[in-house]
Amino acid sequence: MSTQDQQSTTESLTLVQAVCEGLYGEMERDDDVLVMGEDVGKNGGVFRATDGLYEEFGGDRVIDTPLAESGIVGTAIGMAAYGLRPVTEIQFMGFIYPAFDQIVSHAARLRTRSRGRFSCPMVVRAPYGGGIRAPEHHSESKEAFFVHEPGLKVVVPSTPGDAKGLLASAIRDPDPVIFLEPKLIYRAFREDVSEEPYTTPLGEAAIRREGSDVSVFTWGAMAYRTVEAAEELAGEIDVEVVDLRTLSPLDTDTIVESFKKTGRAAVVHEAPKTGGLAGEISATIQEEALLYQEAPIKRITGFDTPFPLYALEDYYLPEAARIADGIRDVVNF
Amino acid sequence: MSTQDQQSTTESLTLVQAVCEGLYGEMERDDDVLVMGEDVGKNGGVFRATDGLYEEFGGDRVIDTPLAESGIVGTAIGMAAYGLRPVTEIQFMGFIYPAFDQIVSHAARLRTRSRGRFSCPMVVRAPYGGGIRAPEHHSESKEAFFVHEPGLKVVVPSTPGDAKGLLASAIRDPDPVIFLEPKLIYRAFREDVSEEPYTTPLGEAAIRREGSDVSVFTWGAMAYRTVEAAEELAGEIDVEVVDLRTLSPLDTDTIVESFKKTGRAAVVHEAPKTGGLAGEISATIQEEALLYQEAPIKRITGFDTPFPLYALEDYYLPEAARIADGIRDVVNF
Amino acid sequence: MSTLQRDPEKRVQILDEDGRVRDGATVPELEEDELLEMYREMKIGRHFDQRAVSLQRQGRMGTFPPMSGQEGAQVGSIHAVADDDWLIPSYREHAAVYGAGVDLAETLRYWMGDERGNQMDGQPVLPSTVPIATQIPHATGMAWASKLKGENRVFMCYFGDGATSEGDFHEGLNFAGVFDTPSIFFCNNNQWAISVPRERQTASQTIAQKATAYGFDGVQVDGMDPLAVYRVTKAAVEKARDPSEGERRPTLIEAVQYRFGAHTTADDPSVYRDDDEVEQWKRRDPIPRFEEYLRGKGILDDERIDAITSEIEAEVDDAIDTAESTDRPDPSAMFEHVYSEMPDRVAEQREAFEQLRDRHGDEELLE
Amino acid sequence: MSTLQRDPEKRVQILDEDGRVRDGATVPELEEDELLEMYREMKIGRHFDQRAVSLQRQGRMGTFPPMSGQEGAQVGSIHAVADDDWLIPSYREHAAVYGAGVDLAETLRYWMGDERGNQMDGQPVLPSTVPIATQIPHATGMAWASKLKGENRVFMCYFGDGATSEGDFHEGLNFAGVFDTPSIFFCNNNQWAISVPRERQTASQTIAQKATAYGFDGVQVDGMDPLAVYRVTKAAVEKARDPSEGERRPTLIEAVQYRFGAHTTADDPSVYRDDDEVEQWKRRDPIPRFEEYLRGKGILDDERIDAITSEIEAEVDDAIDTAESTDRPDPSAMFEHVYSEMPDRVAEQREAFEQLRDRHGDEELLE
Ligand SMILES: Cc1ncc(C[n+]2csc(CCOP(=O)(O)OP(=O)(O)O)c2C)c(N)n1
Ligand SMILES: Cc1ncc(C[n+]2csc(CCOP(=O)(O)OP(=O)(O)O)c2C)c(N)n1
Ligand SMILES: [Mg+2]
Ligand SMILES: [Mg+2]
Repeated sequence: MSTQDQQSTTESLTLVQAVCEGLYGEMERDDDVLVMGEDVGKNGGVFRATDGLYEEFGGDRVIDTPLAESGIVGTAIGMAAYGLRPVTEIQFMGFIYPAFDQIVSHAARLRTRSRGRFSCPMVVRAPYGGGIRAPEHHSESKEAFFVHEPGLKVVVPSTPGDAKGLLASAIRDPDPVIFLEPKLIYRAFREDVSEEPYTTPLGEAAIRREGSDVSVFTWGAMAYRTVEAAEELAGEIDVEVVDLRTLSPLDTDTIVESFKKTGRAAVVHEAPKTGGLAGEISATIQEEALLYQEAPIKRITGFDTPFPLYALEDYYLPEAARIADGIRDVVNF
Repeated sequence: MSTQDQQSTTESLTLVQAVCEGLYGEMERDDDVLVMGEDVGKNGGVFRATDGLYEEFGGDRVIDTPLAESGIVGTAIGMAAYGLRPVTEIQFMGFIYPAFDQIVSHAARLRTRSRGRFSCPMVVRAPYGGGIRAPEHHSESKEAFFVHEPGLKVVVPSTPGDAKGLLASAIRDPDPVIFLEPKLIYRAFREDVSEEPYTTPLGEAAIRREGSDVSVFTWGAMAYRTVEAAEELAGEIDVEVVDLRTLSPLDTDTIVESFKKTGRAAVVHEAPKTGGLAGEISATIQEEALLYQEAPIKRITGFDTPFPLYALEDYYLPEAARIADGIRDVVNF
Repeated sequence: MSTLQRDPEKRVQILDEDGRVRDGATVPELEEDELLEMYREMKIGRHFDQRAVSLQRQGRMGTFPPMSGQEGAQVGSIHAVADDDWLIPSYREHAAVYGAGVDLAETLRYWMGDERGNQMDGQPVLPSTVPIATQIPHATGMAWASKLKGENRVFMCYFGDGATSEGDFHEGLNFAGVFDTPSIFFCNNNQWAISVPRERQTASQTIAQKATAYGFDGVQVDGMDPLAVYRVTKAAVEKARDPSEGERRPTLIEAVQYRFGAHTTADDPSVYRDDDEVEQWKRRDPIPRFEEYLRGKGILDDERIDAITSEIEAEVDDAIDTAESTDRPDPSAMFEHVYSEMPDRVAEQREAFEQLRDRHGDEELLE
Repeated sequence: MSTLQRDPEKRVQILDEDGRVRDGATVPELEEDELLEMYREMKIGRHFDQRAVSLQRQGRMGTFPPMSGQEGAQVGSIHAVADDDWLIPSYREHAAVYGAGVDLAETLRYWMGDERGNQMDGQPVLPSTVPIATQIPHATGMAWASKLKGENRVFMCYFGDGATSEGDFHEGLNFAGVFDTPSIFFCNNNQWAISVPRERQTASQTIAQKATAYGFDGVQVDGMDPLAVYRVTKAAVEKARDPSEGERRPTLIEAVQYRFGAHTTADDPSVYRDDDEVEQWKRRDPIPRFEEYLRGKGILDDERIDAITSEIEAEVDDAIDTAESTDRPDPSAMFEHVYSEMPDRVAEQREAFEQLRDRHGDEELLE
């Protein structure tokens, strides 16, 4: 599942702690890595994802910036072009839009524009997704925006071990990576994680549960829920759960292989259905494996409405019951 | 195809002239309509889409703004909330990103957020798509970004008659509309257009060519190319060409009905394949009509690369040959 | 208009830390009733704040941004505008929004996660804006629209010190300068943007001086002195309504103040700032200062204070009861108000959602 | 550092309209060779511009943004920086980029639609940026990175008057102020942003005064006087490298100038501005002014001018030949440099594209 060394000592970490450990490890390894964003320094991040880094590496490498997302990403692009490896934090994914222009018009294109002379080895980290009773704009999951922009990579970890390993890969990657952290499961569970730095390769999905009746493709907090739903269905339906982990580039091979085995599929994500990645995955499957297809591919997603204030958010997010019913629909087609 | 009155006098207009006529008609009809953006006033727009409006309606209703897209859209949102009907122009779609936050975080959500008390009857017009030998960032077609945001409508006309009628509908619509104008065909041909104001309803696709072998869904400049390809294939393959015109909300009924008739489909768009709307349409079709499906739905699209500088742009855009070959693939599957 | 044309670096102050009028200060003329109402609103702001924080602690409300310490700026400014002038708040102006006529129960409902609390029907108040600084262009656009309609209203936009770093601050104020809109840009400089202190937000000495970039006046005022805030805002309001020759309508006001509490209930300020600093600013607490001033004027005494205290406690109690006894929003409300008319796909999703709820019941569904 | 600390509203000028040194002006000390090189670069800039416009007219090049009238600002400023200082241009700084060492043939290739012209390998120049003002934060970030690396380089960022309205201008300059980066923000105020005149871009009296908002110096200079530009830029460079106590590294320079021609070859300025205005500004044409100055100093005469003229004409001819004789980019180059390694899906698309070309041949394909 990840390349962490099974021999080395481990510690039991939550996902957000693993992010912090990942940052720590990479900053120790490489002096060019620095962390910047709103409240990442003295405060250690509003989710404590950068806790202790300021004390360890000082204000030149753990930088509290002014409140300006385009400024954060735009200056980080300049730093990356000049040879540093900035890891920017956008405090919530809903606040990434002021930086959208810098991300799609520059980070994604600097390499192409300069025919490879300049690159943009930058990571944009953002807590993402709903479920924590936060105010408006604090619960978005619009990964599809970034997947549609060539030149970007998009990563969503769903376990502490992956969070650390994928983040290390993202930081070492020569290209810009949008790294979305499902905050609903920031502290939902712990996992033993190697203390040493290690990388988990980008672009490879992980099969979280093998199954033969239906393939469910998902990522982030929904991976966790989907496994729950699959366990509940066990006995009735044998569900394969594939956690995509990297959304751009997609691991089409694993998706298609799993689908060829089961002939049925669902995709689970929090984002609105229309224009969401479930469409992309569904389209890819029917392109590559139509002859294996035994039922429509079900999109089990957030609704085509703005994410509601928190009184209703639990209804917005795909619940275990909605996921299970959706899987049943696919199998009973 | 459109609700323009066949009795009234017509004039022969290009698409960009029809846009201008549409603006003129709506401004005459309704004093609350105003036009704002960079160079829309005295200069009449860099494509002359607002030609003559400044002279006719004056500087209070045809407003040259400072160079600031977030400012343009953000102030227009305030105006719309206060009862006006601003039509903003973003000079090229590649420059819409500084306004992305205002569009997705506010225009799209003002109604929801205020439980219907406020609305945002605003249009954001932008010339869009490639093919005119323009510099970097002048050729984007990222309609998918806006389709994925609930609360927005997205419209792309492909004929002069539609341009005028759809724009009138967009302006009269109580919700924010992203109105993307395919600049490759701004002046490619003329059509007789009613001189009187009229509306062409949003949300309804137009069948540009009936056919029985395969349905091709497309919009904008590609609608034109697809009809060309279809004509070339006539005799060999009987192609139905459906111009979606409104991309959000999608006219799923027409899409599915056409598909049920032909059992085969392709989608043609300029935007990169991954995360583009072809995926959404393909996924929708297999959800609604899998049992009719006889071949994989082909996505004939731009590549998953940044739009190249103009020396290569003609290779980037789906050519008639690429479209025809793609259609053949679907039929010969 | 001397209040506004003074050097932006010279802070306007009227009351000293003990509530005494400073030498040479011009006290605005305000009726007793209005002074008492201002006092009452500041008190209710403070009390509401404390109750709201404890509701959050008890799990009866989500994240909440308290505003203790900032009552003087909010109440002083809102009293300077007319009833039909507009307010474009951020998310921390509970007292100003209350002053504009919005029920506390509405504010509570909003922070309890119910959009209906954000509607404020009939009040000249735009819903709270969470993405920092993004309401500033809206405020400019509304003011501009009003001017185009030939009205004579003023549009007051609130935001924090951190907000001044965002591009939307720049674009919103620049448009206001160019189109000369009846705007007041009221910066609640509470010294902190979460953990980032004012000095790290910008190298500019004051926020007021940023107005220089937009060709209109900027003024710095003691934001913990409601009289000074009132005077400065009043001057800005008058100018917005009716500028004299060569003068520009918009004004940037920097109200220097302090947030006594946490950024929100999710924040622990002890990580990034010293108690000492907090204590120093507490000496300028607007409430006791204003109280002393009113006592000195003989329009407030212990008895009156007690009466006001009981009155506001009852009012806040009521608001909490009202908010908590309102039905939770209907889950299907999610699907409404996305568009003026519900598109087919949204209607289908609502339908499927209703079936899901029927099938499982809400309890099982959300377990 | 008096050059920079002067009132931003007082424009720095050295030469008058006839190329004579103004009373009391301090002329920067420059070697004869450097003065002549500056002259040559201004001349080549003007000539290149004219040739490029006619290439476009002849269909040999796409849209092109000419810069006639702006040579003084570009050449004066680029001479004030060291060879390893960096340039972060917009899209109109052909002369400055040339001055930094980039071949004119590269600039032509870029405007002929070939990304390779944008690479400028080995030169301390970032590729041109088309989205207005977006290069400003990059410039701040590069300067900041350089400072963090302990270097002592200066980063010169060019942009227009229109660019100052964008949020990225604000954020980029604000970061520079806070992190005190070795930055020069050089505004080529050519009076127009396409059809929008400077007065409608902002209500601020000068662009230089916008520096007030960021806590560092702003200065206005006659941008059609290469000596004045040189002097002001040199002072800014020295300060960026080594500020004195309490002084800040970044500077905003507003170089007041005029674009004689169209915004781009796609633009018709007669729609929005009067010939009169153009004629008035042409009296300040930097080239004859500088020429007169050099003649007056005795380092330029007709003979020398003729020699320079033939030399630059030949150089531009050569550049055009080189650009036009370079192979057009390989169509498959589109798929390269999207990522450091080509993802499978992109490789598949390239493969399918190659097959399509094989099947149809390029001519049929593009017909
Ligand atoms: C665009 C955006 N970025 C980040 C945030 C997260 N955030 C919420 S409040 C805040 C600090 C705001 O500081 P300031 O403007 O001074 O207002 P204050 O909260 O102090 O009243 C931040 C960073 C946000 N809401 N919006
Ligand atoms: C973000 C963005 N918006 C709009 C444009 C279209 N555009 C190109 S140049 C220009 C005017 C720029 O004016 P200014 O900054 O003064 O520079 P100048 O062209 O005069 O050198 C505009 C609006 C753009 N390139 N980028
Ligand atoms: Mg603050
Ligand atoms: Mg200009």
